[in-house]
Amino acid sequence: MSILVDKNTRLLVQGMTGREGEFHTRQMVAYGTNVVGGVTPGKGGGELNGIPIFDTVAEARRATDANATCIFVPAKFAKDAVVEAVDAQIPLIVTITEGIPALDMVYAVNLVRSRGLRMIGANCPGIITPGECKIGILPGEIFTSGSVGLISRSGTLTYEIVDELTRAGLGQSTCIGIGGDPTPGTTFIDALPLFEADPQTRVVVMVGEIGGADEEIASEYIAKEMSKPVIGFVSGRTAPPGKRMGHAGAIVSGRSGTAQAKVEALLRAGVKVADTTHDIPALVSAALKQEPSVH
Amino acid sequence: MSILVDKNTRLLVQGMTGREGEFHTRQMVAYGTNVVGGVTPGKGGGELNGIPIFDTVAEARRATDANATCIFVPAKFAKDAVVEAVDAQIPLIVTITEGIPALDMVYAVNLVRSRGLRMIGANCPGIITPGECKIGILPGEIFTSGSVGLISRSGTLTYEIVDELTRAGLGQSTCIGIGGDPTPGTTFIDALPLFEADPQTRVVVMVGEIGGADEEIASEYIAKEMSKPVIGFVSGRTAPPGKRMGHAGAIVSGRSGTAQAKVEALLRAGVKVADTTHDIPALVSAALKQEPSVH
Amino acid sequence: MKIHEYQAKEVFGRFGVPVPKGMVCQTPEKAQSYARDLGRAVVVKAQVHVGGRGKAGGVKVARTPEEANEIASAILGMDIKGLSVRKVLCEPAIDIREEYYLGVALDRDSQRNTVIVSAAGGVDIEQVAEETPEKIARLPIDPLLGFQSWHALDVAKRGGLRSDILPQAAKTLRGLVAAYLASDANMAEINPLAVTSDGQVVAADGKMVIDDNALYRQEALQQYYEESEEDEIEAEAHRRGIQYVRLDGTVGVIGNGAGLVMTTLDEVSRAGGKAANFLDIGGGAKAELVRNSLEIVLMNPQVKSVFFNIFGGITRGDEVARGILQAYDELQLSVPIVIRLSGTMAEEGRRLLEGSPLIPAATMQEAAQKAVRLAA
Amino acid sequence: MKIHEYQAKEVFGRFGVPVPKGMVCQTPEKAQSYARDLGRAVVVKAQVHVGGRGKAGGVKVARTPEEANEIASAILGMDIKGLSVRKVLCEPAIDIREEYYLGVALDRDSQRNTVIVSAAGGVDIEQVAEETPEKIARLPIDPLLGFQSWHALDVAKRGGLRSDILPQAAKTLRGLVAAYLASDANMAEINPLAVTSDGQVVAADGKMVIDDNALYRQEALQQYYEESEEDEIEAEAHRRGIQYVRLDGTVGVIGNGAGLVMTTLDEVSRAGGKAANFLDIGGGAKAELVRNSLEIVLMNPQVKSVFFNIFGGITRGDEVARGILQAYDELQLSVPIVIRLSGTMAEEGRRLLEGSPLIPAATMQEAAQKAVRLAA
Repeated sequence: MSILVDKNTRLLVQGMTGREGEFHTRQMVAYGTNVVGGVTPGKGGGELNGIPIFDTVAEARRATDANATCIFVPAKFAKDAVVEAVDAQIPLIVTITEGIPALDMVYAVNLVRSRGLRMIGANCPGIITPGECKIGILPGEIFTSGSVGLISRSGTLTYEIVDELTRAGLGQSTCIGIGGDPTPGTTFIDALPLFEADPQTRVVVMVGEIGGADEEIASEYIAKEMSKPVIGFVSGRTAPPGKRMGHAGAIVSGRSGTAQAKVEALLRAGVKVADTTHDIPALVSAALKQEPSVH
Repeated sequence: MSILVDKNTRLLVQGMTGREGEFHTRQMVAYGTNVVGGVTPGKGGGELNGIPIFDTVAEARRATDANATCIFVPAKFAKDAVVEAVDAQIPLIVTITEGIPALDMVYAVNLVRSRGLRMIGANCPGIITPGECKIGILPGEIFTSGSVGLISRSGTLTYEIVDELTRAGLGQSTCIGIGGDPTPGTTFIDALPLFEADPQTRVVVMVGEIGGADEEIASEYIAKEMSKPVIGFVSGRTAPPGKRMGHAGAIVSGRSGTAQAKVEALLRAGVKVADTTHDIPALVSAALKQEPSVH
Repeated sequence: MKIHEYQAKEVFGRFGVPVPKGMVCQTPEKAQSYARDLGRAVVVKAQVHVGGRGKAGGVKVARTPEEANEIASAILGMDIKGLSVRKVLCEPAIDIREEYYLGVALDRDSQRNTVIVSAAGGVDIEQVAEETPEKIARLPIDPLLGFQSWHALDVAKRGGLRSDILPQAAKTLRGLVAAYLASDANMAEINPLAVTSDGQVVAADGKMVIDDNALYRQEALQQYYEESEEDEIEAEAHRRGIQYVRLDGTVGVIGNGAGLVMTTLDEVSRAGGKAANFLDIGGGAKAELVRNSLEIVLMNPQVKSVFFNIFGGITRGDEVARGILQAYDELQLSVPIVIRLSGTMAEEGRRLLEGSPLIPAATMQEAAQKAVRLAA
Repeated sequence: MKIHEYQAKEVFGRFGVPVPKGMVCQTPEKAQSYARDLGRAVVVKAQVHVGGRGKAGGVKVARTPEEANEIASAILGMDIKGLSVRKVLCEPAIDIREEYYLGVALDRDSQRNTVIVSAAGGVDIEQVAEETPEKIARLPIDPLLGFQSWHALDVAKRGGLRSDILPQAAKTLRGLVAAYLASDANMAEINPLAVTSDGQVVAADGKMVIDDNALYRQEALQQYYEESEEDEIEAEAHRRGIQYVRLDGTVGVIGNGAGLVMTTLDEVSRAGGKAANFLDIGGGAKAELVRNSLEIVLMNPQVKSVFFNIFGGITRGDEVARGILQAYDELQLSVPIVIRLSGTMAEEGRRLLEGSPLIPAATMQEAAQKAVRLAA
């Protein structure tokens, strides 16, 4: 078991014929992801690396019965790409594109939620269930199957942590990069219940950063609802207020969104918070040992 | 029992301070409807005939916990009134206003449905559960409580039929005027399942007219799903094609929407169709006698 | 409100639909000079609010300016299904390689505006829908999302349009839908959308029906209104704000509520007669409106008797009675009037009418029989 | 992107928000002539991208044209929290009866643009939110419905605004939200919305922050860009398309991925040092970008050592190594560089760097310690 993606995932790639889209589609296929089609308006009927191209998501869905889509289209067209995927009722929409205007994503995220669908991202590395399915740009080779669920607001930091976990023999159930935008389609509290319900996942690693109150909201949820142990990490402890640290969402505004407040909230919720990424594997191992065998 | 409205209905009136709104609010109160508030922007804080006025539906709902609204605002503002009611999550929206642009109602009806709410109308006389609650402009005095459920696309024709039913000693559970617009918020097949499920209703009278295919669609539903007897009537048998007969929705276009096609569809579904309104009470009585005591 | 082909094309053109550069002509001379300026064959088309003008001889190609004059002469003033042709539209004759159908209309079943595309254009789309439904693609527009680029592409492709024409057709379709929405239309169609021998698409015909309820906010289209009226009595009723439809029988019908009036027409028919009109005085009518309504009905010389059918809900029987009596005072009434009054204040109404020449009836059915007998 | 008060008011005014008729002045003479033409008291306000200018003496009332000259002289060139004042906004001084707060901002928790209204205007709204949250009304805008008249009325009323001011305030609020949405803002506020002694509302101050990601479609606002830059190195980095934030330490930091770079700053701090900047080369960086990044970091004279932290996913270790070597060839490098390369092609990268003066480190933590020691 795992969450959201697995061997049964049938993926479309919107923007597959672009440079990024083509490169990462090849990587996904190489990883074993079942990419059933690409969508590029005006190029329908053709194919690329053996994958059929369709003019619209609706057409692609009718032809392939896809149940997920990965969006690589330029920021300018990303909102429309999401709306098109929603319109075709694709249950899982993974938006990799970064630099999308915030108002576009506010619209898209609210639309996705209103239709009972799910989006991961935008501005995210994607999602992977090691050995089964990878959607996005994550470097597949560092992941290995196991019992650690991971949710992270950061891409490279995720790779850093996963690399350490894998080296320590701690495989992963599913890893989700929720992305660095201010209004991500999937937030921590959207993902935590899925890990809680997933039999394969025995411990969850949650990688936060400055900005917003996602970690604080997640802390409340963890304290109330999570029986599985959660290990936390928050980056940006030394970031000054008012400065956007790369991610559109990584900014301390006034008194809110500091790393300190997040760490405190997590600690209050019983989360073990790592000081450096290097400490995470040990905390995970300890949590796995203490984990009660029966709930 | 009854459907949609009863003694627990707490009604708002949007446009209560207009001429029509004020007159019919008084009639509704006189009938026993629990009118808990009126909404007129800019007149909030005041009251009319002892009923408090609010500036917005949201404010009115917070203050009164209303669960239904009746819209009397002019056609120009009717779409906004419906959207405002949807936004305040009023579960039942009864739109009396006639002459609303079709595109406005297409938007409103789709919005209402997408939010899981219900609208009756527009361009309708309203809904009544005799002795409990009347919403709209129906003349309350001709209705009496009983076991006949009635759904009708026409107002005055409903009164005509109800008057005959009441005189024949055949009271009504709930009567719904779904209105004469091309895209009504509640169609026959929206209302039929409610009557089927309502213990008080033992027979349903369905009053159709030319235009559209609501009666044909309802016929399919009746044949498949209705265990209770249905009596039908269709007006406009002599209406020529291409002429709009008063109601925006009452028009035979090309080969579709004729009274004849509707009557045939109803007959095929096992509905007894009355030739004149005068025959309806006898058909209802007969159906009540033949009605199996156990399903 | 139906608008003419040339008017629909004016609107379509504003929304990016490719339309021929034509000219509306009210005289043969104008048609001739248009053809002369153009310097090539022209098509001359009758502008009437009715289908089948082609079969009736209302559409012809002229190879020379003189021929354009002759054809326009023949078509102007022609009677097509009872309507007199007052204008022709002259356009460059085009070399058509293929004909497609593009349309959008309010679909009552899906409760959405629905786009319809077919590669089988140039013929009656209802017939195509009936005989070869697989040749038609539909797409109901979600009003919360709008009609987007992918919708246009998807429905055009499903409609079987050639792939090299798809981008042009999809763009045209978006223009058509934009025109439809911005104009508060109930129906807009391009049939055919012609593909010329050099691979360009152009709207060879255009139709649009505007929602009467929305005319108040369609200032640009109101100018088309006058031309849309085909019946003088209907035009007059409209000016007075009365819902009136002229029919071809002899019993004038007046009632309150569309459904009741329609049923009244049916009752007249059951009694062996034929109604001369539909007239709904609506809810809560005052005496003045009743008087006006009677006047409108009697403008039709075919009317031999009048049948008033009132079931009072909001409408009060006494108010209706007063209106009829007022009409008696002011108008020269020579036709017999049968009246059936029920519901609110009906008794008071009946009392007011006592002693007048009005013929009372207890039920709709009885009244219908009396009115039909009197009209015979 | 932050824009100035006068710029925000220009935008607000276009959307129907009542704003004072002011003038931006870059010289005391211009301020004097504005005051002379106005013929009454004026307020002179420093235009800087920082809060608290009032307390810092950047806002003053002048009763005469001469006084306006003196005050403008004093404010122009003033240093407010490290920023130099280059423009003042002169406006008619107004007689304020009440001060309200109107604002709209992207609220991350509700994932919606959220309108905020309070009768407690004129002070820091965050402080009001903390100390007397009951004085603040919020309304998250459903993007599928938009911000409608009833929303404005409802939130203004809940915010405690006086009922006689409600219609004006609601209209102003709709204008503010329209300006916000049309400008792709993240935040827009009027604080205070002044109610004058004659009962009119006017935006006495205005703030707006524009979403950098949307600047490409905000042509009218791009002219404000130049003025929004406060740091030369940040401006240069932006021109080169590099994500760079200047900080006040001594260890230059370059990494790939925002989260990793932030963590790198934290590691520098844990090792007892302080980072001189944030610089994210993003995913899949080519050698050229690496070279440019190093150049940008070294523009800051405070930098005493550089810490490269690369975890290769899409970014390839060999490409990064080539970039650094290129920089070595082209730039005069005098500061020590510590590099930690992991992930994709890291070994190849490390091999390329062998023999160069770069200091390798096996982990982030080890690299941080080395870089901090070298910067000491």
